[in-house]
Amino acid sequence: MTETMSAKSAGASEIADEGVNRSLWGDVRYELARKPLFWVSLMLVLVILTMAFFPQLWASESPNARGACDLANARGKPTWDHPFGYTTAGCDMWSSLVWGTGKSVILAILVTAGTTILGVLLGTAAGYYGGGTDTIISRITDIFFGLPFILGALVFLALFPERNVYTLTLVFVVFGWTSLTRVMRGSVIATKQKDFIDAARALGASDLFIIRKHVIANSIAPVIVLATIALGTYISAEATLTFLGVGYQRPAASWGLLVADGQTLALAGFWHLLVYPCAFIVTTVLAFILLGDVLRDALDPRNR
Amino acid sequence: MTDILSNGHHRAIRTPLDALAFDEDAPLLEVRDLQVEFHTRDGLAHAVNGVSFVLEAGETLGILGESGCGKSVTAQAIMGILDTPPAKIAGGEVRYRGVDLLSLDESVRRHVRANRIAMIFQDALSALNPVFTVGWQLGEPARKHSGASRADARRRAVELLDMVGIPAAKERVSDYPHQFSGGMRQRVMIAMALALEPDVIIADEPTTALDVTVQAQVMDLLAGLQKELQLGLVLITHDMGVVADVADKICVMYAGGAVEQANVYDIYEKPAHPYTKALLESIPRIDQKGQDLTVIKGLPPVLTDRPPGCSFNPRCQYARGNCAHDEPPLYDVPGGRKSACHYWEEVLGS
Amino acid sequence: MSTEMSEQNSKLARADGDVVLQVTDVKKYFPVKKGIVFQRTVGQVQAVDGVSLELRRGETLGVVGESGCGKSTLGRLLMGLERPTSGSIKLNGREIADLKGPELRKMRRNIQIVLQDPYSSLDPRMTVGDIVGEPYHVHPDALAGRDRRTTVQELLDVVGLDPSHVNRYPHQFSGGQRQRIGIARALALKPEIIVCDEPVSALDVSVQAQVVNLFEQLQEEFGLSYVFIAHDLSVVRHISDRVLVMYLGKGVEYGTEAEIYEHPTHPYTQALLSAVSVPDPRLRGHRDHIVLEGDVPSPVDPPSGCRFRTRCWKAEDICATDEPMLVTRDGAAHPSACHFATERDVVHALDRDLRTEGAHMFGRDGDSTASR
Amino acid sequence: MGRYVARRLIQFIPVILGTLFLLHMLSTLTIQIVGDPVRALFGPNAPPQAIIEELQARYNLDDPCLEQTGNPCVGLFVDRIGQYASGDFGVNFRGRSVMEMFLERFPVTARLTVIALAFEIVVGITAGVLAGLKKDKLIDNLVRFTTVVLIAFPVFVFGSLALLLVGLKIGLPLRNSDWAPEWLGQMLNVGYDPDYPWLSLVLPGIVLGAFSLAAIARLTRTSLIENLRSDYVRTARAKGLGARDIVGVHTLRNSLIPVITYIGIDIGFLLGGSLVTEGIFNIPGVGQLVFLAIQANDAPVIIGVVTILTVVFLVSNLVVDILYAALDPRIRYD
Repeated sequence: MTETMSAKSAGASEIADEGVNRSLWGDVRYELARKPLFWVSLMLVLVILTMAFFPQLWASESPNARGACDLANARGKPTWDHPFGYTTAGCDMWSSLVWGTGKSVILAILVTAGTTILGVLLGTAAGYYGGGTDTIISRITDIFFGLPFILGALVFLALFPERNVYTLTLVFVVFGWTSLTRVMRGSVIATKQKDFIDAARALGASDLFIIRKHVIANSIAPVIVLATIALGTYISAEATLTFLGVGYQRPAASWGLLVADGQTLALAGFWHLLVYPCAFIVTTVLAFILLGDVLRDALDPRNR
Repeated sequence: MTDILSNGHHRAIRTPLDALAFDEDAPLLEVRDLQVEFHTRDGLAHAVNGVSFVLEAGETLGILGESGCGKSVTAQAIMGILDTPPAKIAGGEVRYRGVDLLSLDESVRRHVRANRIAMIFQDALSALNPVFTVGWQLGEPARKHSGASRADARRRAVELLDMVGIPAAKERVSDYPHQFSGGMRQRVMIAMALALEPDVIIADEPTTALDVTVQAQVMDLLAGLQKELQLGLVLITHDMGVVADVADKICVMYAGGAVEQANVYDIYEKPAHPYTKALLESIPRIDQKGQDLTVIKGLPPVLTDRPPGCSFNPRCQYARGNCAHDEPPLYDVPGGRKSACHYWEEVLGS
Repeated sequence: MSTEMSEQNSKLARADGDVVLQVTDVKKYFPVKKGIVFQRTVGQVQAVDGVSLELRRGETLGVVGESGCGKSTLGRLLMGLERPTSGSIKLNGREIADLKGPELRKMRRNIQIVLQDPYSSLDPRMTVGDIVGEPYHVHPDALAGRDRRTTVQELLDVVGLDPSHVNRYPHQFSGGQRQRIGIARALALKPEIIVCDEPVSALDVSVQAQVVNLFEQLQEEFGLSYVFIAHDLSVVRHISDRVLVMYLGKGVEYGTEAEIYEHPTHPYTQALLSAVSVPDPRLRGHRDHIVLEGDVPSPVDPPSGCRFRTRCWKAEDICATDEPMLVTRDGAAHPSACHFATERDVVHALDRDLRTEGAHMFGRDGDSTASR
Repeated sequence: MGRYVARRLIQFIPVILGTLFLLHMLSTLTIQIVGDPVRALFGPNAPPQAIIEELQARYNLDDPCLEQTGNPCVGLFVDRIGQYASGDFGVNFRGRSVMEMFLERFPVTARLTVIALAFEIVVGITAGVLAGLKKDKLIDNLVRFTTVVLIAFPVFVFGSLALLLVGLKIGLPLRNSDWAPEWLGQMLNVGYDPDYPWLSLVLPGIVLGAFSLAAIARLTRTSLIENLRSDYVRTARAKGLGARDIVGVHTLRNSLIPVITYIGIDIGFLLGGSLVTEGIFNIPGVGQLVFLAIQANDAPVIIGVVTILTVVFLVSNLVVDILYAALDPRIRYD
């Protein structure tokens, strides 16, 4: 369809593609809309986001409310009224999980926002300006990359006496910015070699103009894909660190803590204490990874 | 050089080829009404739509056309290396010494490749495997098809490099493709095609990626080897100059079909198809100045949406009413030529 | 023959126009850096090494050479995309090599560029209207905002595109049409000079002529001057009034189109021209045929003296020690950088009264293969 | 090749120093901000000042620069590098050498990592190749689905479920039965058994390697598909090679190049994951040492072990890089 345009003086026959006037993002939207997997993962993500920001929509009673939990119900197995059973603290498992969503998801969103901003800024600077700027940023990236995420995060979180969403975000961003920076840098270098950058420079456009109008828009796609997937992996990392004892602290109701509680008791037959929190974590991570995957397929120009 | 090529022990090994009844009196290569289709998102594309030609030993056939006209697909269909799917050979015959290759089983057909028909690709850098040495890749056909030992295969590789004029072949045989210059890499490609002494070479834009002076070196080498070894050469290109220099006969392709076939002198002197004529008038010549370039208006059609009738009719200055619905057959033109134009007489006479 | 003469006369008349672009001994060296931890400069790629040229109003200057000869770097220098290592580039008498900031931007309104690759030279995320209108964003003083849309549509019409397609995206156009969009963008600021870097080499044969003709038509209409950089010698001959041949960063021969093509004196020019095939099989074996040996040497460590001597069949001892300057020597009408510059016709058939029956001979009897 | 290795070795020095400095600087900064871990250890019932000072001296925490927030404490770092070079990575709160404890437990962790690596490489590459060869067929969809799901499982979730469902529900009956061979039961053990130093680590090894297995399978698949489309594969077909040579010789080696790079990064992931796996399966390895130190608030052990693991990670990355060059001549002749 792309080759069938008409040109007045070139005299090509007018072929019926009138009305088909899509931008590249329009193409992506069209590609996505045809994929059932996109709709499934998008729905899941939307459900998870509403749970994170408006838990009362999904479970009317917060487990933190007065009298919401009763130790008499501790570890209570699923019943018809409470199909998810009760936690070790005697709270309803369903509402604990729903109200715990925010803890994980908001952290992951903050971390993703932070790493994406840092990654886009540093990656663009390194890739566009090259030379000394690139050497400095790339060497610093290498050094941060030398410290494996979980190990690095562990050291600092272990030293923090109080761990909340802010300290966790800070540590995650410190150890998480490198991969997005590397991807952005590579993408910017590829974009920079395109002739339209030279064309804009030849017009006399300033670096800032070129970066704003051309470079970022044409380099951001792989970063968006990676950031979506990273959002899922940050949820997983938070749960892991909490499980290890360096993430959220009790009495916060976070998924990682629920799994840690359930892990030993599941062996004693209280399987619901382990399986439900695990299911929540896995579904959430899966939703973001699937969405990222579908986006990658749609954004990849090789698939056109 | 002939010495190297006549040490026939490579062919002593029994291959599935020995079971085929090659008729040495039949044409070396004969393509009849070849049809190739591609299934694409936008529908069925007739990439090759009834191409026929005959090639004899020692002859050079130039297939001339613009990008997307189906010339490369034709070559790959003859070689049997099209990706199927999405491609599908929908009809026709490809006969090598009388044997229809399209009817052969893949396990047999693969022995025809390299042993009898070999191919040279345009971009030698990507056509050579980056992680193996040039010697290893050159020796591979001998090892796999003739059971040569590693040492023999390497010796053979050195001979081949020597033959295509690569200096210090003994040392360079253990270099990797990226260590060669563009022209040298194309020589390696040619050496690889000659490895098993084929009778037919299909060269797909062999010099397009090269600089002019290197282009001349490589074309000289190819033409020299072709003459010396009496190969049948199919030269696929968009460059009308290159074909004029080396081809004996020419097949012009447009939108998947062969629109004109003739002897090289006739076709340049008096084209019998409006497309050929327009092409010749649209390119500037180095030995002339001041000629006006004829513009072929518009664009070649999209293969999934070819105009009815003659596919050139929307761009043709000779087009009449019937061109838009009657698809022209390949008319016989005096002098053993063919033209797919209803008004070939008029074109020829103008 | 007589038409040739009158052709030449008309060219000379045109060539009398004032000089709009004057390049003197311009050099561009790129450092070669090596190092494990800290990079240090170990050598220099002498991409452009002392090139001089003149472009007159309304004239087309062709720059030819093979890949790596520095012609594209020269184009980038003219555009101010690279800063010259040394030398001078004067636009209408003003030195542009040391312009900065607003002055440099102002200068750019006079000199624009058309790039080779029709696919990567247009931002795929912008509409055609935005692309062609971008110059006015960069130079807001060039045109009032309310006039922009109509001006953009006029520009599209000028280059032969349907003005109603302003809201389409580049990927909806063919290669030739995209090149027209690039030309419209270059025209937007009404420049005097357009530097064309391989503008038709990515196009199909049948589309190439459309674009070449458009260039010629625009030149006539707007009095443009072109620097036309290309490796296709036939196209350069067709469009150029004057030609510079480059080899390994140096200009080796410089003259009018007729001087270069009909009377080449530098061995490299001769080899280059003889390597170009002519679409006429009757000339087969009847043209002078020079085949060079070996490859182009590395621009990091070019040969001493004459850079072409390692592949030249005429080379003598002096070529290794004395660098031949690009000057007009005795017995020649135009500058050539060869100690032994002599004329040799390589584009035409050797025997002028070519007989048709002779054309059927196979092979190339006229070979005079170069040897060292 | 020799020059490439030498260059890589020299490049290694600033990276390892930089990473260690980063570790040092961030931990110093944290101590400067939140107070030193000795005080934190005792909580509200602080012992006499003299004891605290003695402890601080023992853990190198008495440097005055630790009081000045923002001071990078370069002097302290130089001292530490000297200690690291002589194999001294500090002592725990009971005075045992961290290096000693590390070496004692390292063989177990090394075995666990080797099992995980072997599992992920063999199964991952096989699955990736099968999927890549049969693109869009049943097997491909199966591999793609399984791997996405595997990636979504955090190690501790997968470990906890494996422990419950496999180790307990399947493994225990097997170990208690008369008919099942001993090795089968041990392979599905819930914990580490020193009598079966390899077998009893199989289940935790699989858990540890599962995530990377999925990543390797996907990477192999993508790069195989890409290589199968490349021009040199077309050349190989034009040479009349059979499918086995085309895939086995011409594409596999090229496709493994990105996989090798991934394995380098993956070692860091495995070391982090071993903390979780060893904690869940109660394996007396380095990970468990950290796991226990976290619970005991023993900061010097955490810092010491993580430092050693970082060095291990960087060294294995170096080895992977050299391996990479062996596979790809374009790199080594750069």
